[in-house]
Amino acid sequence: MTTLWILLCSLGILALGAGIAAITYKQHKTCSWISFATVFASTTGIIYCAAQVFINGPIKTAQPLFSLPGIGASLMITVDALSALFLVITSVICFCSTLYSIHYMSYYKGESLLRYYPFLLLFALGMMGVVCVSDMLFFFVFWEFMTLTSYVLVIYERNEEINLRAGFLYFLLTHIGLLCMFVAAFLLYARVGSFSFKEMQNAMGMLLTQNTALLHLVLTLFFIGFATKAAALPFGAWLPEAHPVAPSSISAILSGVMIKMGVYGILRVFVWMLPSSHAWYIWGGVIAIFGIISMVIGSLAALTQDDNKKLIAFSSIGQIGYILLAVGMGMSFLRVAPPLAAVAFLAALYHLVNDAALKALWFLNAGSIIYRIGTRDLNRMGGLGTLMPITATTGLIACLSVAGIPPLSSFTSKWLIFQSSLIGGIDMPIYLVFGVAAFFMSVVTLAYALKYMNATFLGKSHGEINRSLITEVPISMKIPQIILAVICLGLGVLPIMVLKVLYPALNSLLPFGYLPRFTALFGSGLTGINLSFAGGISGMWNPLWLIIAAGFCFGLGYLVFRFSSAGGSRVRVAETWYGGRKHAAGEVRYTSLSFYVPFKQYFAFRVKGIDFEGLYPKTLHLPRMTIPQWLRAVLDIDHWLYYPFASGFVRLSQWFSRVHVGIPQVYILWIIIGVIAAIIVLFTLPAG
Amino acid sequence: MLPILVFVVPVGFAVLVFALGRVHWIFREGLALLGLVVTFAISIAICGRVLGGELLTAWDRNLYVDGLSALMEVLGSGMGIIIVLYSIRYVTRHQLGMPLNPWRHTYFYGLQVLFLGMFNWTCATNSLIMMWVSMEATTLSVAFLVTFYWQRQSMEAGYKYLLLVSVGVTLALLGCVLVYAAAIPFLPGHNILLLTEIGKVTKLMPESVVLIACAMFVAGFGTKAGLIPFHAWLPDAHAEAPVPISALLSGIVIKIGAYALARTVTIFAPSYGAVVIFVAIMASVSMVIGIIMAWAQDDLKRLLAYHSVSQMGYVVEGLGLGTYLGIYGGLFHLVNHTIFKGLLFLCAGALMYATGSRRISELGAVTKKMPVTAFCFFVAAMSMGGLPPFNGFMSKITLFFALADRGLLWAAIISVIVSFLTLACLAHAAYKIFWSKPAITSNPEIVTKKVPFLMQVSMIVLALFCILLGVYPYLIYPMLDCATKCILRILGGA
Amino acid sequence: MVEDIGAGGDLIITLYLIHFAFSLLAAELRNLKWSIVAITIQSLFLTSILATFANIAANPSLYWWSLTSLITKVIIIPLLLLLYIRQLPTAETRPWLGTAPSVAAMFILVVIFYSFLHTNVEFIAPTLQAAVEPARSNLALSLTICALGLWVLLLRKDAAKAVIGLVLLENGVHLSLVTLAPTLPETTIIGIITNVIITVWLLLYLAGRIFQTLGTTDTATLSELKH
Amino acid sequence: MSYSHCQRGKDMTSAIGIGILNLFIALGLSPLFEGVARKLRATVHSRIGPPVIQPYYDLLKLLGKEDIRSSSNYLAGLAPWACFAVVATATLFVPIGTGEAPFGAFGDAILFIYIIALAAVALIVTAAASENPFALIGASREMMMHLAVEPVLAIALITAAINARSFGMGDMVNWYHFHGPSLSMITATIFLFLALQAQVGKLPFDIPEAEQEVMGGVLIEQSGPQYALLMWSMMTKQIIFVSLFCQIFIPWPRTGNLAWDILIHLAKVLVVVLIIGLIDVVNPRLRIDQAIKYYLLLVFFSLGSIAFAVIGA
Repeated sequence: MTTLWILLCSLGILALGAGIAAITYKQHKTCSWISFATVFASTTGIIYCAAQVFINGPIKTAQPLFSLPGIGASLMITVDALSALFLVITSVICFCSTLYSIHYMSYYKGESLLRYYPFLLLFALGMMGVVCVSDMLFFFVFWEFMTLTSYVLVIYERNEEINLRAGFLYFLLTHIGLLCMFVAAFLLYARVGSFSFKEMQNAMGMLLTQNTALLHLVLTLFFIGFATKAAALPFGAWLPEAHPVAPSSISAILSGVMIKMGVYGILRVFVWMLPSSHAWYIWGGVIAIFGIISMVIGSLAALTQDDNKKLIAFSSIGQIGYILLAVGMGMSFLRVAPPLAAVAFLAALYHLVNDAALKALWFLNAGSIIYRIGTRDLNRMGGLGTLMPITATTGLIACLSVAGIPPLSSFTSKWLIFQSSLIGGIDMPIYLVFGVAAFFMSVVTLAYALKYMNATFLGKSHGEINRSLITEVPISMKIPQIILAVICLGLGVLPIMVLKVLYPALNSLLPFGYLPRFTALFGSGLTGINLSFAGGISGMWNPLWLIIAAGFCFGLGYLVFRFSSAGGSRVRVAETWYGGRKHAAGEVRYTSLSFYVPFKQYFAFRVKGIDFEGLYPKTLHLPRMTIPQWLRAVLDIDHWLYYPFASGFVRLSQWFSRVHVGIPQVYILWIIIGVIAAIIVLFTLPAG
Repeated sequence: MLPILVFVVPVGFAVLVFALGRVHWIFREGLALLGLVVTFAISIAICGRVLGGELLTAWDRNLYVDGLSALMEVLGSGMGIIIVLYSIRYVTRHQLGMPLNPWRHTYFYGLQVLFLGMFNWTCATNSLIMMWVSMEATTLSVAFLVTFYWQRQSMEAGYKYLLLVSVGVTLALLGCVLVYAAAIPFLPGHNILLLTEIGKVTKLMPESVVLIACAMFVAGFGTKAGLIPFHAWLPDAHAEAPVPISALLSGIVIKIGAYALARTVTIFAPSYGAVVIFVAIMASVSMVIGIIMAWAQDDLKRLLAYHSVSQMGYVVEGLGLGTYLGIYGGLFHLVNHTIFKGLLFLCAGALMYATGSRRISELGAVTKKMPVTAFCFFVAAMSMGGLPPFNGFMSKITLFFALADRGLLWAAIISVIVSFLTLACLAHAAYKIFWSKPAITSNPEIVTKKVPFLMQVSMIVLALFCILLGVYPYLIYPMLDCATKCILRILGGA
Repeated sequence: MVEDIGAGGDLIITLYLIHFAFSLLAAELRNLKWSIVAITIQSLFLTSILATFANIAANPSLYWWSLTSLITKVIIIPLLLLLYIRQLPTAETRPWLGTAPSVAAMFILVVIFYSFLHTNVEFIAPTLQAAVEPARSNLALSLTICALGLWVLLLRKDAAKAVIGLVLLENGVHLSLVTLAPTLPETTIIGIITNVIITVWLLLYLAGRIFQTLGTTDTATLSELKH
Repeated sequence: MSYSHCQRGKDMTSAIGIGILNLFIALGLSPLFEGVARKLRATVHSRIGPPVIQPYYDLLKLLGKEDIRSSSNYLAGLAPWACFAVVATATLFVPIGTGEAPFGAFGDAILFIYIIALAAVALIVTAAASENPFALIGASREMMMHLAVEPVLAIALITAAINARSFGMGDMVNWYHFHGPSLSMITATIFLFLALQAQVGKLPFDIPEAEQEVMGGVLIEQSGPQYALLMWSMMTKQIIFVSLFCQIFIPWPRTGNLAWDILIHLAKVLVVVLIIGLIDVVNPRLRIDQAIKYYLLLVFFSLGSIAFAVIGA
């Protein structure tokens, strides 16, 4: 019970902090630090609760905190290991983002913090609420809460019209998705008359036996909703527009946590809620297909971007593709080969965690660049590595992590995905193709990661950049990046530990009896994985020994260096050599535009006047939030009601007051007339 | 004894002031204030005893103090104290470019005290004719206060005030005579004049006479109360009199009319339904036309004056209903109007003191310089607009209910609409004065003087009362209840 | 007013007629001094009417009434008027209506008003006694004189003339008291009359000040405060 | 498969020993093979050519030379070193002569591919960190070659893995060794051989370094010990790929004896290197887009090998 209270407190303090922040938004520092303190407190609380959950099993509210008996909805808090996992991700990343914001927000001069910190905290609260509740209606409530607050944060820079448009696209699509989910929920609700997850589960069971078509309709609607939020293409068209325009600290949360909520929803509904049936198989295939689409298009589109945040945004789509692929595989394999399924699910969760960490890191990194350079255009950067070494290092770590370079994070997850897809693909060849595609895309991932790296930190600086002015970002912006970088490294170096944490989450997700023993899957090693599906070990991966070996080889290299310096070799920094010519710095540059041109052209084509680059439309036509003329006319009450009325009234009153001619005799006349009138009225009025 | 003291004491003090006023300011301001404080103390004592449930009578029941009288007396003398407090700095130091004239200030304070005396007499007396006499006396005693500045406009205003009110009130005298004459056959000689007695025999009187008398009363006392169309003197007098006197006029003087109506017309209400409707009509007309005219005003004081016309409509409407709820609401609104309208006028005075202008178009964006005034103004404005949690809301809501209860839905609706219009008008004015840049920027720096402490104190006291009565109406409930019961008792006697 | 009334009736009727005539004169005379004289005489006859009623109705208190009115209305008010008239121009400022039309209109109006009242006096007569002669005609007359006063107040621009109109009005009311409320205590009468005196005095003082400031007694010019 | 199991993780000492042996062979003998290739080129050009151990001399000379860098970026100093270290690490995950890679118990084919990728990353970072536009052009090309070629290697290994039902190098080797030639493996072998040329960066696919166009591309700013390390790692890479090819896709003949196996292996490697050198000599350089097109086609066809593997052929 106490744990529950700690949880509730750490959620409540966010709301409180939002209130205080809203009051003190005028004082930049106070507001920022209060918000940070709030998030810090809640983060500690959440982590404690999560630990409790992982050790002592799920937290449940005995009786609903608040209930609408009329419609059978009640606010039940249930935090199982899966929720706990998401809670931890959310709180940690929000913590980093808030800490980052303290200095970062000074970049937005003209804007009011009132539209930032309160909404940031409420946004975090909303996301935590989404994973905590076990009632569909309140799930939607928090979901909408999350969406609206994030919408406000996305359009933080209200003055640029493009931002508003992107925000509107986000608003529109997510709400269409929400609508679909609402319809689906009501279809289920119609069966059981309650919104609680358990009842929904029963409703699905009923549909499974009675009306399969309806069940698939429901699942389709749910999938559309969650896929929209998870930004799985083609539903995720909002993401590449919304992420770049939001402040980087927000982009970090959006792509680090919020889109993962879609995955959470899919896991909840399609795995946890949907009873064991052939529907798993079918929908696993569907989800995997959408995953592969997002992966391919997202990665290839990221390759073509010259806006650093847009590049990262597309990369999130690609990584979401990996996660969905894994989830889909898991669902497909679940009934035929539980070990494969378990590995796939664990891979999905693992990749989710990795991607959360590294995307947050990457966006913060991009934010630091924007903070210093003031532009998002990769063509206008370059050569910052020498000026901002720490940022460059964190950037490098982010890039290598997303590319899945061992021993950094997301190698293990990708490795697991390949293993399960390729080995599982022997029986379901479609996944073999998917696995190869995933493999290919991971190379593409490496390509765009390096493009970011080269265009930002390496190469020659753009002519506009005044290198003498640019220094390392403030410490409060460095620390979150370092924290996240360390997390990325740790997630990669200790796969067994991470898997041991993810295992209970998966256990809480799957029906009983579907999850093999941990050691049966990953062997009994503490440092390395010996992956084995039922028959024989099919893969080994031991970061510790890799590091030892690499260290040894570095030692060899060091010896060579010693040898060379013993041989009288000295280091000297000289001018860049342009084949004998002299060029001013920044005059001769290899811009990000030129990277991989021949390769990109294979994925660029033109359909009906729309340019596709990397299989994705180059310029998405953003809708404008427009009100039809007649509606505007109707809504403009001032125009047709107030102004005429007021002016008419004033004219009337002026006309009336002209009666006061000022001559005493006239006033006496009034009195006399008044008396006569009074008498007449009195005698004409009905008595009694 | 108290009923006599309550008006004899101020008269005595007035005489003292007149006698010694020129010697030293102590004998003007000091004596006046002292006199009012004493009077206030007496009225409080009276009030206490009346609430105790006894009726104070003297001079063979020619003086008869019941809850209503007590209420009016407390209200009058209390308001008087605040106004004198305000005047001390406003009138004495704020010369409007005139040489300091001890005689003038002497009679300024002397007449105020005298007026209070007459007012208390009006409230204390029980004789129909004497009530008329004392009322005329109050009219006269205020006349030279209106013309205080002796400039063209002030004299004009004073002339109109004197002439119109005298004529109107003379009509009321006719009404009194008629009622008196009609009461002769049914009452023993020495009782004929007593309102309390007349109230008992209204049924027996010939209807035509009663109706004509009622018309006369409404015309006469309505002139005093500033009901449309007898209000012509009111805006001029309010606008041109010195600010404390404006507050006095719309705070107390016009309330005498309402009081007289409550005493005279109300006693016919139960037996003659036509009277009720007639009064409701008159009141509605007043509130509607008053608010309409207020919208056109650029002169702040004139605007407030028209608002007084409109607000008196509420008071009279409530009193005319003759039901408990109606009379209660009317009296409550009477008290509230005294407070918030007085406060508004004092705020206008502070503005004039600080900026030397009372034209809304010349004022603007003075909130920074005079926050207290702004605060008070808004409190009063919202109170008059009938916004919770201010006192105006309490009384207005009561009135609406009373009207609806009595079946006069149209009147209720009109009252609600007018209440909204009032709020809108005041919000408009307040916005122009306190926030927007002045429409006519004569000089960049509008605020030239600082509002003195005494003036601020008196304003703040009233503002506090606005809020206090709003959030804790029970503070005044017993007095109102007692007063209402008294009126109803007279009616019940009928 | 031709039908027969009881003892002393004719005397009263004559007094009424003279009183009424002088009221008309007071209203119509253009020279203020003369109209003051007229109003004085009118008040004198009011006093005499009071005395006569005291005699007829054998109501001694009415003697006191006549005495007070003699002192106040015949002596004090005219004195006040004359006192302040001295600072003012003796010639009255042009009224709204010229002399001839004014006289004609007033005469017609008065006659109609009087006859109307006299025929259905019951309508306003609160008691039966008030509906019989001479009270009947007295009531009609007094109200007519009130109307006359109002007429003067309405149509005369001159400040002093307005005062005279007010006095006429008060006299009318006073006259009505004789029959309506003969039992009215002396104190109230004194109170009423004191009020009248003070009103008159204040008005005259104001008129004087206004004349000093504006150089005219034309109250129609007092129309700066409008709208 | 069972064979490899009983051997895997048997004893750490043998693993480390073989590992050191691998390192010695790969690092120590790679210049020799390079020298042989040069000799071959010379003979084809009908020149005498440098002595076979000329590459050793080159390395020594470079190590003694001054290290001129064009950027103060610390990555510029770190990356070549990292490149060398990574390539050296990679040698521990390929079987050279043995039935099992020395560190086969700690990483499988996928890891190996990623490590090779990391080597490419190191090279690209080296190029980009030397803020030279030519170097960046080279880096871009290097990445593109990687994009195009890596899948072929991957697909070949995946084919083997599918056949062996395991990604362990040893498992693949042993499976093919015992199972004997199979259609899928042969197709994979052919495609991998076609990819080998680009993997080791020889004509017609030495596009990233193309001296005539971009003056050494990625290596333009490199000099002294850094250049030496890069050269050395490239030669080593060549040996690694060739021995991977020989060991997994041509695992015969094999005696149980370690020394013999290594000798046989080296012989096979020599042959393959000579073939590569021959192709290198007689071919002109392709344009990058031609190369990409060529390899993307290769990728699509090589999917066939997987298909064969799935149907068990």
